[in-house]
Order: sequence, then C-alpha cells, then structure tokens
Amino acid sequence: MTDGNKIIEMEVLRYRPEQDQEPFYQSYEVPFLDDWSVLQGLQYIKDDLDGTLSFRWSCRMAICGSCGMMINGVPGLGCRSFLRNYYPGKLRVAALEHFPIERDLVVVVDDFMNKLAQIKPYLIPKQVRALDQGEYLQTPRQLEQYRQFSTCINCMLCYAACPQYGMNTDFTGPGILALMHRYNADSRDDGRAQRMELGHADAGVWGCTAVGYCSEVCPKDVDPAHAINQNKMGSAIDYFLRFVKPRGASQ
Amino acid sequence: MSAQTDKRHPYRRPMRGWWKRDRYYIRYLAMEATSILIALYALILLFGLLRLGQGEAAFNGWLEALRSAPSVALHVLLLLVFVYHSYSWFKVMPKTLPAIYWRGAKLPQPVITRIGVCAAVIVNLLVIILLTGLQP
Amino acid sequence: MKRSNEPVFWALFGAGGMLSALTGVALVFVTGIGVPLALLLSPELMSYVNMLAFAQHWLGKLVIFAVIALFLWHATLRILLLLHDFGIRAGPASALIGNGLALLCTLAAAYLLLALGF
Amino acid sequence: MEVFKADVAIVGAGGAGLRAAIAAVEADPSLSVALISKVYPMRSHTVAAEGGAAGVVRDDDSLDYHFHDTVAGGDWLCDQDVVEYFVAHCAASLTQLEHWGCPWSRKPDGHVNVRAFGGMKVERTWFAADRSGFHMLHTLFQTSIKYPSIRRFDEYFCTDLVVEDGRCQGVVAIEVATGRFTFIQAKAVILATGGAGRVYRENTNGGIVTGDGMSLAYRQGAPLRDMEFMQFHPTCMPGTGLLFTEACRGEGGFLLNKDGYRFLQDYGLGPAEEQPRNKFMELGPRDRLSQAIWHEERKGRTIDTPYGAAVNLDLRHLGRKKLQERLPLICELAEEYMGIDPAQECIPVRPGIHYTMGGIYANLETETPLPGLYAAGECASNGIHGANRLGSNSLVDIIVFGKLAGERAAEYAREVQHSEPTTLAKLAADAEQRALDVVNRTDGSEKHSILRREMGQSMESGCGIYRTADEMQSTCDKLAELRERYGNVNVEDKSTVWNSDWLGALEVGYLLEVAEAVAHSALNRKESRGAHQRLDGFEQRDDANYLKHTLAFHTADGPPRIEYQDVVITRSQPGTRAYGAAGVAEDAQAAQEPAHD
Ligand SMILES: Cc1cc2nc3c(=O)[nH]c(=O)nc-3n(C[C@H](O)[C@H](O)[C@H](O)COP(=O)(O)OP(=O)(O)OC[C@H]3O[C@@H](n4cnc5c(N)ncnc54)[C@H](O)[C@@H]3O)c2cc1C
Ligand code: SF4
Ligand code: F3S
Ligand code: FES
Repeated sequence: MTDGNKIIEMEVLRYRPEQDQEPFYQSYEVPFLDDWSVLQGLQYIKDDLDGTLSFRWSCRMAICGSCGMMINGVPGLGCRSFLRNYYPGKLRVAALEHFPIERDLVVVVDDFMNKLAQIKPYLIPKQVRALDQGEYLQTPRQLEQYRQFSTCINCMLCYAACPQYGMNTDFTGPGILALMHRYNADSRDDGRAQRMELGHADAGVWGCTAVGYCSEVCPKDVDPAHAINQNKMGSAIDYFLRFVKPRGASQ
Repeated sequence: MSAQTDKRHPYRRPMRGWWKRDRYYIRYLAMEATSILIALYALILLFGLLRLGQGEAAFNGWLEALRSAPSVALHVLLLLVFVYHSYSWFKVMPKTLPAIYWRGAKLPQPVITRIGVCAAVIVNLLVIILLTGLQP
Repeated sequence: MKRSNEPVFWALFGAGGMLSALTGVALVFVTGIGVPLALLLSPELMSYVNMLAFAQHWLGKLVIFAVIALFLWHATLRILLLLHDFGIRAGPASALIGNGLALLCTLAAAYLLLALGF
Repeated sequence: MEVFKADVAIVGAGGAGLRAAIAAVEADPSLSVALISKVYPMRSHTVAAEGGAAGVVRDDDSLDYHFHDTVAGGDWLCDQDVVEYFVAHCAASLTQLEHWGCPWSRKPDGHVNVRAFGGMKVERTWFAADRSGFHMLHTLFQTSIKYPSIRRFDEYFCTDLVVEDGRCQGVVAIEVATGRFTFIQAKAVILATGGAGRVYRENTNGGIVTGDGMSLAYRQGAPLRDMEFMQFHPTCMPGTGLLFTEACRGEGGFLLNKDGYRFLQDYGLGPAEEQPRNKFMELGPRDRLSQAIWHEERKGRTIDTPYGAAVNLDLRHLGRKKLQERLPLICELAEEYMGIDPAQECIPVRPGIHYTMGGIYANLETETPLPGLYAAGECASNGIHGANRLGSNSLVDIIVFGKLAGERAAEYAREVQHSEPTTLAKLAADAEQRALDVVNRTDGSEKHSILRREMGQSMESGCGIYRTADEMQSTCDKLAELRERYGNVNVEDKSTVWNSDWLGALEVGYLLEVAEAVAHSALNRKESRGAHQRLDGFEQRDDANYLKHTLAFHTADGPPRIEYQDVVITRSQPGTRAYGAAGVAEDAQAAQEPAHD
C-alpha cells in the first residue's frame, strides 16, 4: 500500500466493551509517507493490519468534525495532525478525554448533542420576514460580530480540553456556549433572553473558570473561552439590573 | 452474534490527577494558586490594622516583625507572586471583554494583554512615586 | 434553570483581581520591602503617627478597606476553585466556610477602621 | 426487532435530507418524520462544500441565463422542464436559508454578495466565505431542532428498503452503537443519501460517500440514470484528492502548466486576460478544464508529483488579504496539508473525482418509479445536471428538490395507509438476516478493504477522464470478478458495538453495484458528451443516437441491463458548447437569429 520506508509506532487505545474490562494500548507499526495524517495511519491499520479497530472519520479535511482524538495526550483532529511531526518518536492515540468510551476511539456524544438542542441553536428573529421581502440586511461589520463563533465544527476537542467539563458534565461547556453566543450576537436575532436562561445558570457561563485550554486546542479559531467569558460581564450586569428594573431582565 | 441484546458498556475514565496531564493545566493552577498568597498578604495588612488600633507599641511591634528576615523573604516571594498575578490577569482579560475594534479592525488579544501590562507597570510606578513624594 | 448567584462573588473577585493586578506589586514593595529595609523609601512613611492619620482620613479608610476586602474576596473565589479542582468536594459547605471567612474579615476590617475614628 | 412507525422516513441527513424533513413537517406538523443518518447530521458531506450555491439576484442576470448556462453546461442532457422549475426556485430557497440564519457573505450595503463560478454567464453564486456547504448544513441541522416532530436516528446505518404491495413502506437500519436492527415503517420514504464518489480512489468525497441509497433503490428495481457521468474536478490536492474550490478561480486564480503558461487558451477557452471573465479561461466548465489538463500531461507540459501529473493553481496575485477574507479554508488546506503559503507559492493540483451526476431516476416531482419512494440531492438524477454539473448548482439542487421531496412525500403519506404490520415485519426480518449474513459467515476469505482498493483502481483506469471500449470492458470484467469475490467476503470483527468493519463491508457491497452501473453505462454510450469522453472513434457528440438518458437496471446475478430514455427539451435545441471568445461569437449569432426560446 505504501512504498514509504519510514515506519512509525502507533499505540492506539483499544476498548471493546464486549471483551475488555478496561482500555489498554495496542501497538502497531505503520509505514508512512510524509504527507500522511494520523487518520491515514489509522486507516492503514484498519485496512491492512487490524480490521477490528473502530474510529470515526469522513471528510479528511478538518471540516466534518468526526475525527477528534487525543494525540500524544493533546486533543486534535486525526485528519489534520501529521505523522511526520511525531516521527521518529512513537505516537499515542486515544479516545477524546472526558467522554465515555463507546469502543476504541469512538466516544459517546449524547451529552453534547442534547446540550446543542437545549440552547435553541436557531435564529429567533426580531421581525419575521416573508420570503418575498428578501433577505435580512446585515452589514459585513454586523456579520463580523458572530462570524468566528459560527465556524464551530462540533469536533468537541474543547470539551476534551476543559477540566471543568471533565469534573462536572452538567457544565454546558465551551463549544455549545460559543454556539449560544453565535446566535445571541447575530444582528438578526432576538432570542438572547430565552437562551440566557441556561447561560445565567451555574452550569452555564458560570461553570467556566477561565482555564482557557479550550481555545488553545480549537482547530477553527472559534475561541470558545472568549465567547463564554465575555458573557460573564453581561450575565453579571443582568443579575444586578434585575433588582433595578425587573421588567428589563429575563426571569 | 445475537443482535437484539445491547452490549454497550461505555467506559468512563477517572479524572484523578488530571492536572498532571498537560503543562497548560499546571500553568492554570499556578495562576489559581497565587490567590493563597494574595489572601495571606491581605491578612498581614488586616493584622497591621488591628495593631494600629491597639496603640503605638503594638503597631511598632508589627513594623518590627516586618523587618525580620523571614518576613522580608516572604515579601520578596509575594512580590514575585503579584508580578505573576498581574501578568496572568491581563493574559486572561481579553477573553472577558467583547471584541474591541480599532480603525475597523479587531484588536488582537495579545495587544490587549500588552496594554493591560503597561497599565499595571504605570499604576504601580505611580503608587511608589506618589509615596516617595509623600515622604516626610 | 436556576440563575446562578455567582455574579456577586465574581464581581468582587474581578474588582479585587484588577486592583491587585494594578497595585499589588507596589503595595507589597512598599509595606514589605521598601519601608522595612529603608530601600528607596523612608521608614517614617509607615510610622505609627503617619499611619494613624492615614487611617483616620476618610480617603485612607477607603483605600485600606478596599485593598484588604477586595484582595480577600478575589483570593477566596480562587481558593475555593482550587479546592474544587483538586477534587475536594465539600460543595456548598466549603463555599459557605470560605465566603463566610471572607465576610468575617471584611466586617473586621470595617469595624477596625471605624473604631479608629475620624 | 424494534419497530418505529413514521409517516415519512428520510434516509440521509445532509443538505437534501434535512431540507426535506423541515419541508415535510412544515407542510403538516402532525406528521411524524423519521430522519435516519449513518453519521451525525453535521458530519454529512454537504459540510465539505466550499464554493457556494447559485441563485439569480443581480439586475444584469436572468433566469433565462441560468437556464441556458445549466443546459449548455450539461451538454443538453438536461431535462429542460426540470431545469426551468429549478432556476425559478433557487434564489428563494437560498433566501429561506438566510432567514434561518445562514451567514452568507455580504456586500457593504448589507445585501447578500455573489461570486463568479465556472460556466456561469453572470455572477450568481451565493457564498459564505469558502465554507458555504458547512454553513448551509449547520444552519439546516440547527433549524431542524426547532421541529419536535422530526425524530432523528443518528448513527443508524440503513441496510434495506422494505417494499410491499408495490410500494416502498419503510427501511431497515442498524443502530451503530449497539448493532441492533430497527424497522422504520413509513408511508413514504425519501432517499437523500448523497453521491457515490468513493467508487473511485482519488476523490474529493468523504469516506461516507459510498452510494448506499443508489444501491438500495437499484436493488428494488428503480433504475440508476446517467451513471457514466462522473465529474472530475480539475483542482484537487494530489494524493488525498482534497478539493481546492472553483471559487479560487472565481476570485481570479490562474491555472498554469509547468512553463508558467495559462494553457487553457490552447483549448478554446481564451483569450487569456488578467481579470477573471465569466465563461472564459479558468471559468470554463469542469469537464473542459479536466480534459485540458489530461492533454497537457500527454504533451509533457505538467509537473511531476509523487501522485502523478499536476498543474499549478496560482493565487499569488490575489494578495494575502483577499485570500484570508474570501478563501480562508483554502489557505488552511494548502498550509496545513502541503506546507504551501498560497500568497507566495503556486499550489499543484490535479483532477479528481468530485460529483455523481447520475443517480436514482426521479422525475420533476422527485418521485422514483417505485411508488412511495422519493429521491433528492446528489443520490438522485432529476435531470438538471445532464452530462456535466455546473459548480454551485448542486448545493442549491439539494435544497430546492429536498424541499419538494419533503412536500410530495408528506402529501403521499396523507393519502395512503400503513400495510399490515406482520407482512412488513417478515420482510424486515429477511432484510436483517441478509445484513447479518455478511458478518456472521465464518468461511469467507476476502478482505473488503482489498476489494475496495481494486475497484477504485479499476474505475480510474477504465472510466477516467478519457475512455476507450477496451479499457471500459476490462473494468466491467474486473467488477464482475469483484462481485463474485464479494460473495466470499470475510468480516474480521464479529462484535456488535460500533462494528465499523461490518459496515465497511456493507458499503463495499453498495459501491460495487454502483460501480457496475457506471462502467456499463459508460461502455454503452458510444459518443462523447460532457464528462463522458471517448478516444476510440466516438470523439463527437452524437445527438441522433445518444441525446438520451441511460437507465441501468439491476439484474439478478449479472451486469445491469441498459435502456435509454428521451431527454425533455422545451426551449433549447442542442447547440455547440462554446466558451471563451468562441462562446461570445456563438451568443452573438444566436441573438441575430429569431429567438427560438
Ligand atoms: C469537497 C466538495 C465541495 C463541493 N462544493 C460544492 C460547491 O461549492 N457548490 C455546489 O453546488 N456543490 C458543491 N459540492 C457538491 C455538493 O456539496 C453535494 O452534491 C451535496 O452537498 C450533496 O448533498 P446531499 O444532501 O445529497 O448528500 P450528503 O450531504 O452527502 O448527505 C448524505 C447523507 O446520507 C446519509 N447516508 C448515506 N448512506 C446512508 C445509509 N446507508 N444509512 C443511513 N444514512 C446514510 C449520510 O449519513 C448523510 O447524512 C461539493 C462537493 C464536495 C465533495
Ligand atoms: S469550539 Fe472549536 S474545539 Fe470546540 S467543538 Fe467547536 S470547533 Fe471544536
Ligand atoms: S477550558 Fe473550560 S473552564 Fe472555561 S475557558 Fe475553556 S471552558
Ligand atoms: S475527518 Fe472530518 S474532521 Fe477529520
């Protein structure tokens, strides 16, 4: 399959619920070419060495968000990390931290999906517009207010980076709070008060302790730490304003 | 293979010792740990205040204690801790502010940190200069 | 979902953090190094008479109170976090004790300052 | 087996499937809709689309222009009644997405901006930077959460359709996490399973693009139409095949051969000008560009890479600022994957498989010949793309016809009743057994990864950019051999939880069937048209004999049976497909003749 003469040792965390009590590392020798990603290494293992290894992938171009995994202990996308950068050392690949391991590199993502649904991740328009009225107007400057937060690929690397999520999975977490901010910051939207019912809670923005590693590992520069922490000020102001003018604040 | 029984058994990894997993966490904890010494410093001042209320002799005793070698050593440590605190504080600050636009472009976060650090240097110097000026 | 009361503590934390980030280094230098060792500064600066006068002035009271109380509230939030991060899960109890102590110290500082008179 | 009763079942939660689901519940909120996808919706391959979606908005543009660009781009193999419906509904569909929050790029005045795309006469491609498909998919997915009657089956792998009483009445799917089967009983079923690019090796498609839905419908007797037309995209990353969007050229990028010469001017696309001009040079259609690169290679004017011949995509003159603003993902791809800074260096590119023009035959109403079964999106052949799809026509195809499919299926579901459950349960159990047989057999000896690899290689050598009868025949033979060997496939993994080895084997089964439909459809088309180009005496288009759609029907145990179907022509008689200066001359001449539109 490859005519590469370099061989890297890949240790992959295995866990097969039907036969293993707990996860263990299994080692594979993978011949590779310089432009191979970690994902290609795993595909080689699956196609040529061990068909029983399971992992998620699809696009290979860092956009579908399927292939998040721990690569030498750091959350990363398998398809955007390259074997050459780890050679000649060996490489440890494991399932994303802080999520339950379903099997091998596959984690259970129900919690993330449920939270995504909870924050009302859709436009709640200020004024409903009919199709024949054309588009809402939005200047590039207004678009810029939320653009960055709309580029999240739901890869969940930030969750694997966030110890607060690891310790308490009630915490809504970086990616979803960034998505909440994406809609709140959209000039067409009027749903902030509804969404912030979750945001104002202990498990909302206040669950974040500004560790900041989430933004560090995010492959799309979403900067979830920024999305969350700039909301603390707003949430605090809202908290106190409630007493001053109860009508203006969300219940 | 019997297909209709659920063989799922998701495995949860423990969080024990999580901070050892990454240098980034150690740095975060170091930032948090500055608080212990900040509290200590506030307590030293509070104690000074208490002594001040108890009269001249008591207060001079407190001043005397400040001159002891262990106290000076402690304050040197405190000085370093406060320097680190200032730096880490302004490092996090851009995350807590909405994006700032300057001449149509977003101000990069490191620039905000640098502005914060400069402000800290200036204010600290001002405090010292002011006090030197107040000297009898 | 229930609204968090964290904003109260967070506001104090933020104020203390900012104050200490801006002035902490200078204060430690003055009270702990400069004055005791007579380095750059005269020991007279913190003499009983001077400090009493300072603490009896309303502005002086304010400064002393702000520094002690806010530094403490700032530190308390983080100490509680640290406990939480190391998995010491006293939960509401530790928060109660921590914030209780900070409140106690704040009240003590206020009482002492008022007791010094104007 | 678990049973779930729905009114409408939709297989596929990409752009087409999600749009269909929303349309169905908006048509009638009391309907229950099951949305089944083998991956979480936001992983669907729509996510990878970069460039944008076509919809007429500019004052100097018209539906007529869009119609003619599409029909000529498709080399007159388009069903023109469908194209008319299509162009009339593009802009509104895209506006609908805007109303749902899609962050389309804007002009300074706040209106949606449009960019140029290959083969389009006027700028009409709506874009969200170069993440258009990503934003469309996420907008649709997130909006779908608003509707409680959409019940999602995420990570459910569909293995069969259940057909009874002459109509499609549901699907059987494996829950990937448990390996358990669910029968989703439905009054109407929509297939929205995407393309089949993975029948080839080097391609722009995700690993999940394995033609599942095409194969499912095909097995039940629905014909696959125009499968020989597989689109090669001219600008892909050598090796991985990852795509550099056509928007690179829309924004003004050049294609250079190894001498730094804009070679497209030698292939009837010139003259070469500095500024991008619609339908000239780099903004010609994909089939022409890919063919030109093939010829350059024969002339020895390409660059050698470890993965074969390449030409250079030159974006340097666009400047870093514009690249970052308009093509950020492209910059990221070039930098991360190739170590190339596009503001400084050219990017080597070569053609790769990109899009499946053909698919499950569906009429203007998205109905397949099997009652109760609808098809939309890339898995369908509704007749708008003909022999060559124009860039940015697909992202809008999936929402225009996704919506229509949702509405039609909802209508149908209200008219019919569920059949007797026991008969259906029996059929579902049979389907379950068939899928289990693949994993449970212990005497197999063939590895499906090897079958897949051999299939890809064979498709590339026999059904590439240029084709000959000999080569196509040997591909057909090879595929017959692989089909034989597939009967003897061995699945190493016998477990139930997340057994991706098993699913991989099932996918290879789908791929092989689709590949045969492609190869045999190609072998039988004795002309050159659009993406199907022959070198063996059939170099010309032959309207007399082949202005026809190919229909491939599944047969019990052999290669597909090929039939033909007339193309619907309403306003545009087949003409010369001319681009560049020749295209302008052609237009001028047409303008002098009495309008035959
Ligand atoms: C890299 C790239 C760039 C592109 N750029 C553009 C562009 O700029 N403009 C444009 O117009 N077009 C573009 N296209 C084409 C366009 O993106 C696709 O044609 C379109 O997105 C297909 O959408 P779809 O909804 O039909 O299928 P997909 O988005 O592929 O969705 C298929 C769905 O079916 C599901 N599915 C498949 N099989 C099964 C099964 N067995 N069981 C259960 N579920 C199943 C999948 O899980 C998935 O949810 C591009 C394509 C690629 C690959
Ligand atoms: S915020 Fe970044 S790291 Fe987190 S899910 Fe989104 S893209 Fe991934
Ligand atoms: S790592 Fe976690 S604690 Fe906050 S800043 Fe990021 S969410
Ligand atoms: S495979 Fe899609 S993000 Fe890696």
